[in-house]
Amino acid sequence: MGKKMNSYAEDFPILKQKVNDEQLVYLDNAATAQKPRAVIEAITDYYYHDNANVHRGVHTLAERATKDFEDVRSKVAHFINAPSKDEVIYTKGTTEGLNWVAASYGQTHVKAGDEIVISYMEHHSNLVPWQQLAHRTGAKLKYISLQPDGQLDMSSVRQEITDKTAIVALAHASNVLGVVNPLAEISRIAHEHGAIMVADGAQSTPHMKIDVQELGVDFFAFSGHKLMAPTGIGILWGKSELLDEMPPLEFGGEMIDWVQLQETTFKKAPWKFEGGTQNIAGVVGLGAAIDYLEKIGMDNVQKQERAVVQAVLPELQQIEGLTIYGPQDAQKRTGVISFNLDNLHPHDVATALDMEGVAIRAGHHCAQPLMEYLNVPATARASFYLYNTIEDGQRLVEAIKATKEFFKNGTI
Amino acid sequence: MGKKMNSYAEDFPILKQKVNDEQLVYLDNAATAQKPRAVIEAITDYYYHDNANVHRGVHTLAERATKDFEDVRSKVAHFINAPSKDEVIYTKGTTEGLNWVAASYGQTHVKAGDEIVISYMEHHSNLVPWQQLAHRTGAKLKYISLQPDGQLDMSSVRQEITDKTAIVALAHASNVLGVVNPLAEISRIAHEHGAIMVADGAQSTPHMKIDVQELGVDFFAFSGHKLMAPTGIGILWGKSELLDEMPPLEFGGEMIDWVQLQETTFKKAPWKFEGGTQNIAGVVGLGAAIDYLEKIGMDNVQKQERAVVQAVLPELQQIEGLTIYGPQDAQKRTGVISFNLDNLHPHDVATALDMEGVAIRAGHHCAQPLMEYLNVPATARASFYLYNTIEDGQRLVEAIKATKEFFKNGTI
Amino acid sequence: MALSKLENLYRQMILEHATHPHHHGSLKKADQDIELRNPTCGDVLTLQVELKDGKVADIAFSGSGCTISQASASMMTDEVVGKTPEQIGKMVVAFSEMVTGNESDDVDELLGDAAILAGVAQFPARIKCATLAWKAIYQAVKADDKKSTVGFLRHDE
Amino acid sequence: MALSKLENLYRQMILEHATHPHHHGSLKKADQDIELRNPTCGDVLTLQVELKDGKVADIAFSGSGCTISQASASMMTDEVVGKTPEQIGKMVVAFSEMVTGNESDDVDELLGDAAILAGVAQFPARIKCATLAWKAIYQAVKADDKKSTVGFLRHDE
Ligand SMILES: Cc1ncc(COP(=O)(O)O)c(C=O)c1O
Ligand SMILES: Cc1ncc(COP(=O)(O)O)c(C=O)c1O
Repeated sequence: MGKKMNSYAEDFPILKQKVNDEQLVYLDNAATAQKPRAVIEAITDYYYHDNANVHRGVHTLAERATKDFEDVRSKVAHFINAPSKDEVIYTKGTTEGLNWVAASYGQTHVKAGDEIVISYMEHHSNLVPWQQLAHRTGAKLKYISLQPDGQLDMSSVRQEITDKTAIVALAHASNVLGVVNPLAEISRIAHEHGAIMVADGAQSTPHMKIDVQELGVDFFAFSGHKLMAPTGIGILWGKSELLDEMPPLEFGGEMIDWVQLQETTFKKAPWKFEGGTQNIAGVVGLGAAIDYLEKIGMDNVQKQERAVVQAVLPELQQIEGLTIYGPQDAQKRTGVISFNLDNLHPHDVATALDMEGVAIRAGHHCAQPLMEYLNVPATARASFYLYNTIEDGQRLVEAIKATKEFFKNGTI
Repeated sequence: MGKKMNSYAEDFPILKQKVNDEQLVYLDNAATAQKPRAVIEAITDYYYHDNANVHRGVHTLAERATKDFEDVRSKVAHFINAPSKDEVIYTKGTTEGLNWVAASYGQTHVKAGDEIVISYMEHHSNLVPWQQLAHRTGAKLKYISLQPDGQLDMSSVRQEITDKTAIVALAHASNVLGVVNPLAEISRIAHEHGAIMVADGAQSTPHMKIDVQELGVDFFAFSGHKLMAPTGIGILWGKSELLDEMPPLEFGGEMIDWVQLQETTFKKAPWKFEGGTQNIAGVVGLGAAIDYLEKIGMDNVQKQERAVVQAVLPELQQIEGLTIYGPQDAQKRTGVISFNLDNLHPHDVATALDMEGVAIRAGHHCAQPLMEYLNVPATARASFYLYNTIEDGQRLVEAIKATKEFFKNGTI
Repeated sequence: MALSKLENLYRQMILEHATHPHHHGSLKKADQDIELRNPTCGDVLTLQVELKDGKVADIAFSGSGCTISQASASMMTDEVVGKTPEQIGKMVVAFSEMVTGNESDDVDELLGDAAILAGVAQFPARIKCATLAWKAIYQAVKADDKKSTVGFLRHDE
Repeated sequence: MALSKLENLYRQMILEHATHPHHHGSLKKADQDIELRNPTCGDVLTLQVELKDGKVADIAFSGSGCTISQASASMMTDEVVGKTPEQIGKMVVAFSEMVTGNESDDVDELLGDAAILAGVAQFPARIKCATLAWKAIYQAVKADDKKSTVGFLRHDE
């Protein structure tokens, strides 16, 4: 493997900058991804040439915008192997998608005494909506435990999912532990018990080939912004039988079929969920991001990231006093690596790394129950994407070593 | 007044194109506005230099993005003269903002027997949320009637708003009739009866100086995309006393204070309403749009549009067989002009105008009850914005005359 | 002037059908009664069909709509009388393909006068106007058909 | 190397306060007991205050947090003992201004050792860490104050 493994970084103008006088190494991809030139230009092209409101228009710009908008729906369906584009709903992001499932499907299908099963590794966006749904309906919220290396404990899966279970909701990939959960198997278990399976695809969709049919899930949500697409756009996919049963949540605009003074009928899915003017430029950008990723191939994206992790992980493991959370075997991980250094607070570590030009995140990563479970107040987290190289990983390792050195005279 | 009245069109690159071999005249601004170069460049600058997720980050990019994101909140507060930036909530658009008021404030404050008062001119986005809230709570939805010229009938206002009224929700400006409603006066009446006043500012905010305190309203919603800002971003402003009482609707991400396994506490407003990663680039673009408009001055924006309408309206009024809805006096109108030509269907008119390069809209404009009230299946609508000139109005007039001529041998 | 291009859409025969639609009104005795709307433009179409010996014996439509939707409805009613559901299915597919720009060689034969609506393909915003009546007849004669294979029938916009 | 800039933030005295914080622990008898969190980074701070004759007589803090938040808490507790709520109010404002880059001439006099945290102004992401303890003491001694005029106290982020 050559040193300059890839030239993808060339496609991301933001990476060519200095931060605190050092060349930027962006390793906060689990929070949000950078955008390739092709995505940014798709947005500007849209605003410079085609911008108009969709669906309602007879004129030429409106027709162009509508075509773009609906074509991307087909593109997304293909990207996640959805059986139909009519199952692809535009949202603001993963959080909105999961909340909609809880507020619409959940509110109309979950009753007192039912159980909702999630895990200790969930992001708040796949936890609080279910917790609040449980409060509202009188259902019980149960947690699947983790193995010591951070993987889901399958015996706990089998124990927590029972005939009382109405909904199982799990991250496809963790935003802290770097593990991928075996959703196909868990979907089968959920379905055996008559429960539906909701997947939080925020951390998996950007990094691996998604096939919602193979995963066997009933709902799958993800965010554009973590996938090199613009902010403010995401996707909720759901099986059409379930979408058909679900009441809409936001009323007005193109989601409407016919409005009378005291009664309204709604369109079918997906449109019935899309109230108001949508993030049209965001949709266009999402289409461009999918094009960019599919040209490379999601399998190659995954290979590229794995190669970097395989090079970096052993070096991190050799740093004395560095605790790495999740599996220690690079084969079992995504590009998300959470860690703590000595008894330094991760916030101090992140500031030190920022001084070295290395952008990582520190905190609870919107997973406070997981922090409690791991018994740490917070962790530092480096997360890699396609455009990161082994050299970037090297920079991380060096910066951590320098930080250790800087603080060696001790703090808390 | 010279012929080339303004050079604002120079700032909007999209306008420099041919459509069906004719120079484009974009008169579909009530649906969505075009973006000045400054807004598009603010978005690209953001993606090329600063893109990061907000609030959670320690590193430099995250800090820059967070600062941009929160600075725009202050900018918006100033733009609408809100007492505090903490009352400014980011939404997807007007529709989402109004739905949130209905689902959060409405759901917790309206009870069976209460009355919700709207008008016959409301956009579906300010109608269906209240209609559905009425269904859910057992409240009654009542309609304020209109005068023959399309203005709100103030005696009907006084009649419909009673001590049973919990919520009055009205458009500040109509998207069909081109009228501006006297919200300050109606707010007083609503408050006298103990009701709160919700304003749909989608069609007013882009075109006139907004002062939420002077209007005396309790909630005010608008969309960025009609205001030269990007799609997928809008604002809900509400009085802090009311926001404090309202439960959040979308759970996850930065809206959270502390999450435990079975309990969660939320941040204060506005953050408690902003679940998940927000449309950060959209917010940045909104800031740039406000800067652009404030540099010109909202009073000048209004003057400019009024001058065009004053020149165009009399010429339209002289076309035989052209029915113009709403006030016939240009002084009483915004730049929205709805019309029908002979017994031509507005869809046919819009197609004909599109062939002439003139982009207008045809249909029910998401106001089906208003169409019924006016007893028309649909209307054509031309709507002007800052960058439109008197020549653009001339092109509209000529195109309508040509259309009349083309179809003179009769259709339906 | 640019309006000359309009003649591709508003051919003389189309204007005539729109001004004096055929089969306009209602039936005394209908086996199928369907109301369809095009929410985008406020069009409403009511279609009534009488079936005899497995064929369309009589048909009537009413409602309001633009020139294209009225003319298309008028032409459609002319062409489907005496046809079986299977034949109509084929016609609907051919019409759908034609107005989305995929005209096959046998449209004249299959669609008769309605083939003149091929010009709609150049006006994408108007495709929905042209197809409303065909969508209605398709539903009227194949009301049990769940997932249609005809593209425009699945797109609710 | 770029870490040298870190010394602006992590001055020796700050590291010492963080490693060996003053007033760390709890009080037997407290008039005010406040728990504040910095949700962004998971910091928790518990502050106990004993008031006598309108002045802070004793104080203690506990919880977990980063170097900056621990050091700031330790320094704050040193400085407020013996002060009235009014004096503390002024100190909090001065501190808030200082760490957001508006250092006034009398910070040394007002804030004592805590003035060394002025370096935080160059690290905007860390301002919240530095202010947590000051936010807590402000609430502890002015708990009835609804709308604070101190900028960082109103921003919940
Ligand atoms: C008066 C009025 N209210 C509400 C809306 C809805 O705005 P949006 O689609 O941006 O949510 C519109 C725009 O279509 C409008 O004109
Ligand atoms: C696992 C996981 N789920 C959900 C989310 C929420 O995504 P968003 O903030 O885009 O709604 C995130 C990202 O923060 C995540 O990592």
